[in-house]
Amino acid sequence: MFKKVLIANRGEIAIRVIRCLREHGIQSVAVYSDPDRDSLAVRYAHQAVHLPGNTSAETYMDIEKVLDAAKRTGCEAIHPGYGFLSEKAEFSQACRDAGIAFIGPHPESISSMGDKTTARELMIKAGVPVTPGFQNENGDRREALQAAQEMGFPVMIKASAGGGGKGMRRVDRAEDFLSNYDMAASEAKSAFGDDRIYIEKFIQNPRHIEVQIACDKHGNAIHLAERECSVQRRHQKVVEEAPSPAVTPEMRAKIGEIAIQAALAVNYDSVGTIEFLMDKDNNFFFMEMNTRLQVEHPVTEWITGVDLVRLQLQIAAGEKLPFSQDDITITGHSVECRVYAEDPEKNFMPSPGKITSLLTPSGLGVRDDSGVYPGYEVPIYYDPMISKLTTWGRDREEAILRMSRALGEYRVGGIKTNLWFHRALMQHPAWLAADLDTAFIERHPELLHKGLDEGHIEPALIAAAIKHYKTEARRGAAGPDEQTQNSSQWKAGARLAVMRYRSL
Amino acid sequence: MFKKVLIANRGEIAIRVIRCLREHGIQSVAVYSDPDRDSLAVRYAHQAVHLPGNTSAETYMDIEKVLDAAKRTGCEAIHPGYGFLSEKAEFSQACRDAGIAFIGPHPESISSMGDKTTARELMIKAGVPVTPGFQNENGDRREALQAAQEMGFPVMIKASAGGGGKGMRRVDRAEDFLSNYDMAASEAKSAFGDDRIYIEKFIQNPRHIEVQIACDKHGNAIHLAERECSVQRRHQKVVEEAPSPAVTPEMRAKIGEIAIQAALAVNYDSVGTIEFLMDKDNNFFFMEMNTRLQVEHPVTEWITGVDLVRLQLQIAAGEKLPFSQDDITITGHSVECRVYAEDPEKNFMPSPGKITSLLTPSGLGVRDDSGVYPGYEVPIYYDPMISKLTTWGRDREEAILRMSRALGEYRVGGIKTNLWFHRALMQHPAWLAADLDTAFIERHPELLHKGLDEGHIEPALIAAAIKHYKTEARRGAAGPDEQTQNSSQWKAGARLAVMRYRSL
Amino acid sequence: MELIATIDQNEYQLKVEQLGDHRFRVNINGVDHEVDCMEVMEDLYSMIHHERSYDVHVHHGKKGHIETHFYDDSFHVEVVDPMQKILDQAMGGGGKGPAALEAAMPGLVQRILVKEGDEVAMDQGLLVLVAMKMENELGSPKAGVVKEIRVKEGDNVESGAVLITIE
Amino acid sequence: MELIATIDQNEYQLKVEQLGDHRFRVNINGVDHEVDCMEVMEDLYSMIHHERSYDVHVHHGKKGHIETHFYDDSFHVEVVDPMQKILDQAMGGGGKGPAALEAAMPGLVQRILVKEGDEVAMDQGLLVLVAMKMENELGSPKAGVVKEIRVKEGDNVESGAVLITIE
Repeated sequence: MFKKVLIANRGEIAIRVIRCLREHGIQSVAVYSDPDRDSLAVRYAHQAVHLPGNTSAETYMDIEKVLDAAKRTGCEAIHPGYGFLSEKAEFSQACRDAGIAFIGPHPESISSMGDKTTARELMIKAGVPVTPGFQNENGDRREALQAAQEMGFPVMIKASAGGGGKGMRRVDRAEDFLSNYDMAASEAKSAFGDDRIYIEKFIQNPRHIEVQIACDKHGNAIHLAERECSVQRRHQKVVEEAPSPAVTPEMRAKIGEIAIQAALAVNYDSVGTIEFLMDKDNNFFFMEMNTRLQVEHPVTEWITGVDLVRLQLQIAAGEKLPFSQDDITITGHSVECRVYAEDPEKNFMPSPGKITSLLTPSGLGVRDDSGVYPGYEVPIYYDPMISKLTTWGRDREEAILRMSRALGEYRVGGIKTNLWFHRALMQHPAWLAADLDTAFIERHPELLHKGLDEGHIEPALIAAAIKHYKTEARRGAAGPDEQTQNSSQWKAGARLAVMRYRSL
Repeated sequence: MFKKVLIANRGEIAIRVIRCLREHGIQSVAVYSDPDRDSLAVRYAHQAVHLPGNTSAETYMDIEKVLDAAKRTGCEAIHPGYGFLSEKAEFSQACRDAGIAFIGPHPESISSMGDKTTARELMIKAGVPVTPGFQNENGDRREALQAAQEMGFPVMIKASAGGGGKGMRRVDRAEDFLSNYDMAASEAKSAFGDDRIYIEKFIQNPRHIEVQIACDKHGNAIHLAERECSVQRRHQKVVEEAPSPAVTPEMRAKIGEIAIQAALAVNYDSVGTIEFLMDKDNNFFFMEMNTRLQVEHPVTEWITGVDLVRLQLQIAAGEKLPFSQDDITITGHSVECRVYAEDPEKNFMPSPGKITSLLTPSGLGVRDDSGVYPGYEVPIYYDPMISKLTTWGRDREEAILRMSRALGEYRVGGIKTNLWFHRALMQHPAWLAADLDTAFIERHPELLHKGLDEGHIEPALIAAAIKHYKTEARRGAAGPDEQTQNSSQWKAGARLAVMRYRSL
Repeated sequence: MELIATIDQNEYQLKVEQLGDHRFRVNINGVDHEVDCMEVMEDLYSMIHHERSYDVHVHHGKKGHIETHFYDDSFHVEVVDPMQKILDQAMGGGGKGPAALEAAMPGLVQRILVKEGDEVAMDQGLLVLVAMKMENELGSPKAGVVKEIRVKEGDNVESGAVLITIE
Repeated sequence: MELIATIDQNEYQLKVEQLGDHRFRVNINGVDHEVDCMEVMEDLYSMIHHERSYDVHVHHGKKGHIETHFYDDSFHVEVVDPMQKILDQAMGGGGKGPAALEAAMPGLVQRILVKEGDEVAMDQGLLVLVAMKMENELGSPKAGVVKEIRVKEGDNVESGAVLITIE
C-alpha cells in the first residue's frame, strides 16, 4: 500500500479521503488555495502545500502545481476526489508520466467515457441501451440546433466534459435553443476549460438510477447495487438513496450486469458509476459514466459495509478486489441529504458567509460528512455544499424517519441553509410514497414554503419578539460601529440589498 | 405503540431515548433538575418538566415527582434509562400501580436480579455457573469478614443494590477489609439508598464478557451476542467492544443459551444483560444481570443493526419480538470509548466545567452519542461522562483504526478529558493483541503518560510558546479583573490549588 | 417594547418585557405568555412555555425579517416597530422612484445584458454574476429605463455593491 | 518574549516574536522556526511549519503548564518566564514551610480523617470529598502536623477552598 498520498481537492471530499488515509496509517498531503488556509482539510492532513490563488483554475485545477506539490512532498499517489481534475484524462496521464499512481481509472477510460460520442458508441457496441443524442464536435451552433430539431424538443444541453449539473440546461422550444447553448458553452468553458456541447433527447419524468461498480487491474469486476438520485434542483442531485425503491432484485441483477459490461468495455480499473435514466415503463437508458468517486457514495457504503475510498486505494495499489459479487449483500436502506449554504426560497441561491454556530446530528444510523466547523467562513469561490448527511435504517421508512430526526438536530448559524427544505421533503407524501422523477421539486413547489404546523405560530412569534428585543437591547448598548446585526463580512454589506434573483 | 413517553433520566441516555421517540413520532417528555435547565435533553424533548433541586435524590430519583410529571403530562409510559430509577423494583411497581407502562422489566424480575443472593440461587437452580459469594443481609461487619476469610482473599466488596462500579472495592488483605467495607457501605447508601453489601471471591485476571438478551411478554427470547468490557478504570467500564475477540462462535452459542436461560428463570420481559467473568481457561461465571439498557449498547447495535431502544419500546407496548434468533447476524466489529470529563493523570479525577469549544468526529463507521454542546457547562452533580464514541469496521482492526482516527478529530476545549488516554490505548500492543483483563489499565501504567512521538516535541514547544505569548498579550490588554486564564467558574478558583489526590 | 409581527400576511400585535435573566413576558394580541427563554448558543434559544419545549434558532434575514427554525418546522416572521410601520405607510410603499440592482453576494460580473437608456421590464435579465461556481442572472427590480451601469464585464464586485440603477 | 519550557525534565530556551497576523518566529535553543499559526477556534491552532500541518489544541493546566493535544499525541509543556524561574530558585523551591490542602473541585466534605495536632505522612488521607458521584480521599500535600481544619463534615466547599493546613 502507498505510504503517502496527496489529495488534489478541498471541502468534505478531501476530509473523506484524509480520514481513510489516517485510518490506514498513510501520510496525507493536502493542497490549499488562499481562501482554504483555514479549511478542515489543512487541519486534518499531515502536510499542507499552499497553491497560491483563489479560483479553481489557479489552484485545484492547475495540473502542474498539483503534480509539483506531490513530487516535492514525495507522494506515491494522488487522490483527485470528485470535480476539479478527477475526470481529466490528461491529469491521469500526467500522473502516469510522472510515475505517480492516480487513484482513479487509467486515462484512456476517462477519455472514452468523458467524450459523450465515444461513450455512446462504445455502449451501443457493448449492448447497453442509450438515449438519442448528438455531440457538437465543431462548435457549430446551427448544426446543434438542427440535431435538436431532429430528435424533437425538449432536449438537454450539456457540457461534453462536464458533470455535476454545470453547464446543463433543458430547452423546450427551438427559439430558446441558441441563447441557452451560448450560456452553457460559456459555463462549460469556465468550469472545465472545454466548451464542447452535447445535445440529448429529454426523457419525460425519468428517474435517475445509477449503479456503483468496482473493477481491479486484474480483470475482476463487481457492482455494489444502485442508488436513486431523482430529487434534483438546478439539475443537481440534492437527495439520494440506496437501494432505489423502484428497483426490484431482478432489475438490480440485470442493470448490475449491464453496468459491469459498460465498465469492462473501457477496461475500467477503479470504482465508478454508470448513470441511467429510467422511464415510466422501467426502461433504462445509459446516460453517462462517472469515472470517479461520487458525492453520494456514502449511501452505498451504508448498505454494503464497503469503504469505497479504501477500495479505490487498494485497486490503485494493484491489489485484487477483496470481495466477489457474492460477498456483497444489501442490508437495510440509506438516504442522503446534501446540506448546502443556500436559500431554497430564492431558487437555491448560494449563501456564503461565516458559520457562527454549528450543531451536527449523530446517534444510531447517522453519518455527517462535513467540511466545515464553527467559526469557519464558507468561501465564495467554490461549491456551496457544506456537508452530506446520511442515515441508515432497517428499511426505507426507518432511514427516512431517522433523517427527519437528524435534520431537526442540525443547526447552522450565520448563513442560510437548505435544512428546512430537506425537513419538509422528508415529510412529503410523494417522497414517502417514492413517487419520484427528476422534476420532483418543480412538481412540488409547496416544498419551498415554510411553516407547516399552526401550533408553532405562537412560539415563532415569541421567539422572534425576544430576538428583536435582544437585538435592540444590544444595539442600545453598542456604539454605532457595532450595530451590524450579522457577523459575516458578506452579510454586513447586504443589509440594504434589493437584489433580484432569477433562475437560469 | 405509545403516543407520549417520559424519560426519567438525563445526559446522553436521555438524548438516545428522545432520538428514538422522535424517529417514531412519539411525543417525548423530559424532566430536568435545576442544573440541567440548559441540557440537550430539555432542548430536544417536546415537553420539559422541572424537578426542583440539584441532587439526584431530589430530582431524578424521586419516584413521586417523576410519576407526578408523567401523569400531569399524560404520558403512557416511562423510560428510565440506566442508573437512577432504572433498577428500582419499587419504581417499576409504582408505574404499574399508576397504570403507566414501565419501559423495562416487571418489578419481580428486577428485585430477583437486584438482590445478589436471590439472583445467585436462581442462577444455580437454572444451571448457570456462579462465583463463590456472600450476601451480608444483617449488616454485621464481622460476619462479612469471616465469610471473606473463608472464600480466601482477594475478595470484592460490592453494593448489593448497586451497579456501575459505585461502592465497589477489591480487598487483598484481611486487615484492609473493615475500612473498605465501611466506605463501600457509605457510598452504597448515598448512591442507592441501600447500604447492604455483597462479598464475592475475586477471580484473578478475568475478562468481563456480557450477553445482550431480549425477551418479550409472550415468552420469546433471543440473544444479540456478547460484548467485552474488560478495560476498566475505578472498576468502571471505559472501553467496550462487540463481539469479544476471546469468544468463538461455539462459545457464543453456548453463553447465549445460558444467558437466555438466566433471563427466563425470572420471566424477564425487556432487553437486559447477563454479565459474566471469564477466567484464563475460558470458564464463565455469572456475575450479575443488569435489568436495563446498558451504557455500551451501541456496539451491539452496530454489529446487529438492531435499534435496542426501539426494541424496548416494542416489548413494553406488548408487541412480539420482531426477530427470531436466526434473524440476528453479526456483521463486523464495533468498539466504544467512553469520553469523560476527567484527568487520567490524576487517577481519572472528574473535571467539570464549561465546554468552551467542541468538535466531534463523524464520517464512515463513526457514531457519537453525546449529551453536551459547545458552551455547555458539565455540572458537578452527576456522572462526568460527556459522550460515548463508537466505531464500526469490517473487522476488529478496521474498527480500532477508525476509532484512532475519530479520537484524533475529537476536540473538547475548557475541560480535561480522557481522549488522549483513549488514543494511547488504541495504539497499545496489548490492546491490539486483545490481551485483556479487568486489571488492564493497572498492568499498563504507561498508558497514563503523555508524549508518544518525539517528532512532536518541536511543534509542542512552538504551540505552547505561542499560547503563552497570546495569553500574556491578552493579559496586557485586559484589565486586572479579566486576567483569569480559564473561562470556567470552577477553574478560576483552582488556579492556586495544590490539592493532592489519591486513588481509593 | 411594542411590535407588529407578520406571518403569512397575518398581523399580530406583540409586547415584550424581560422579567428576569431568562424569563420573558410576551403579549400576543392581548394575551400574556410567560416563557423561560435561555440563549444556549448564539441565536439558539431553548424556550419552555407551559412545559412545552422549543429549541429554536433565530436568524436575521433581510431588514425586519426573522427566520425561526424549530426542530421540525420553520417560519418567516416580519417584525417592525409600530412607528416604523406608520412611516413606511406614509411613504406609500415601494414601486415608485428609482431602484438599484445590488449584489447580494460578492462575485464576478460575467456579462451585462443591457445598455444605458434601454427600456426594461420587471424581472428582465440585466446582468450575469458568477458566484460560487454558478451563473446567476440578475433581473430588474422594476420596469423602467436603465439609468446608469456602474460596473463592467470582468469586474469583481463586493456584496451590496450597486451594479445598475433603473429609473 | 523569552521563555523557558520543560517537557519531561528536558529544558528548552524559547524566544517568540509575532511577524504578522498569523505568522510567528519561535526560536528553540538557538534555532529559528517560522510558523504559520492560525487560531481557528478558541485555543485551537492550525499550525503549518515547513509544510507539515498540526491541528493543536492548547489548554492551560495549573500555573505555567500548557497541555498540547495533537491529532494523535499529547504533551505537557511547562512554560515560565526566565525571571520567574530565578525567583522560584531563590525561594528554595517547595517542600518547606506550611502547605494547604485545597479543593480542586467543588464538593461535599463527607468525612474528616484527622484532628488538629495529628502528625501525618505525605499522601496520608486527610479528608473524603464527594464530587461528581465519587468519593475522593484527599492526601496530605506534605509530611507534618495538622495545623488547622477549616471545614466540617457536611460542608459544601467551592473549588479552591482551603480545607486543611499542614505545618
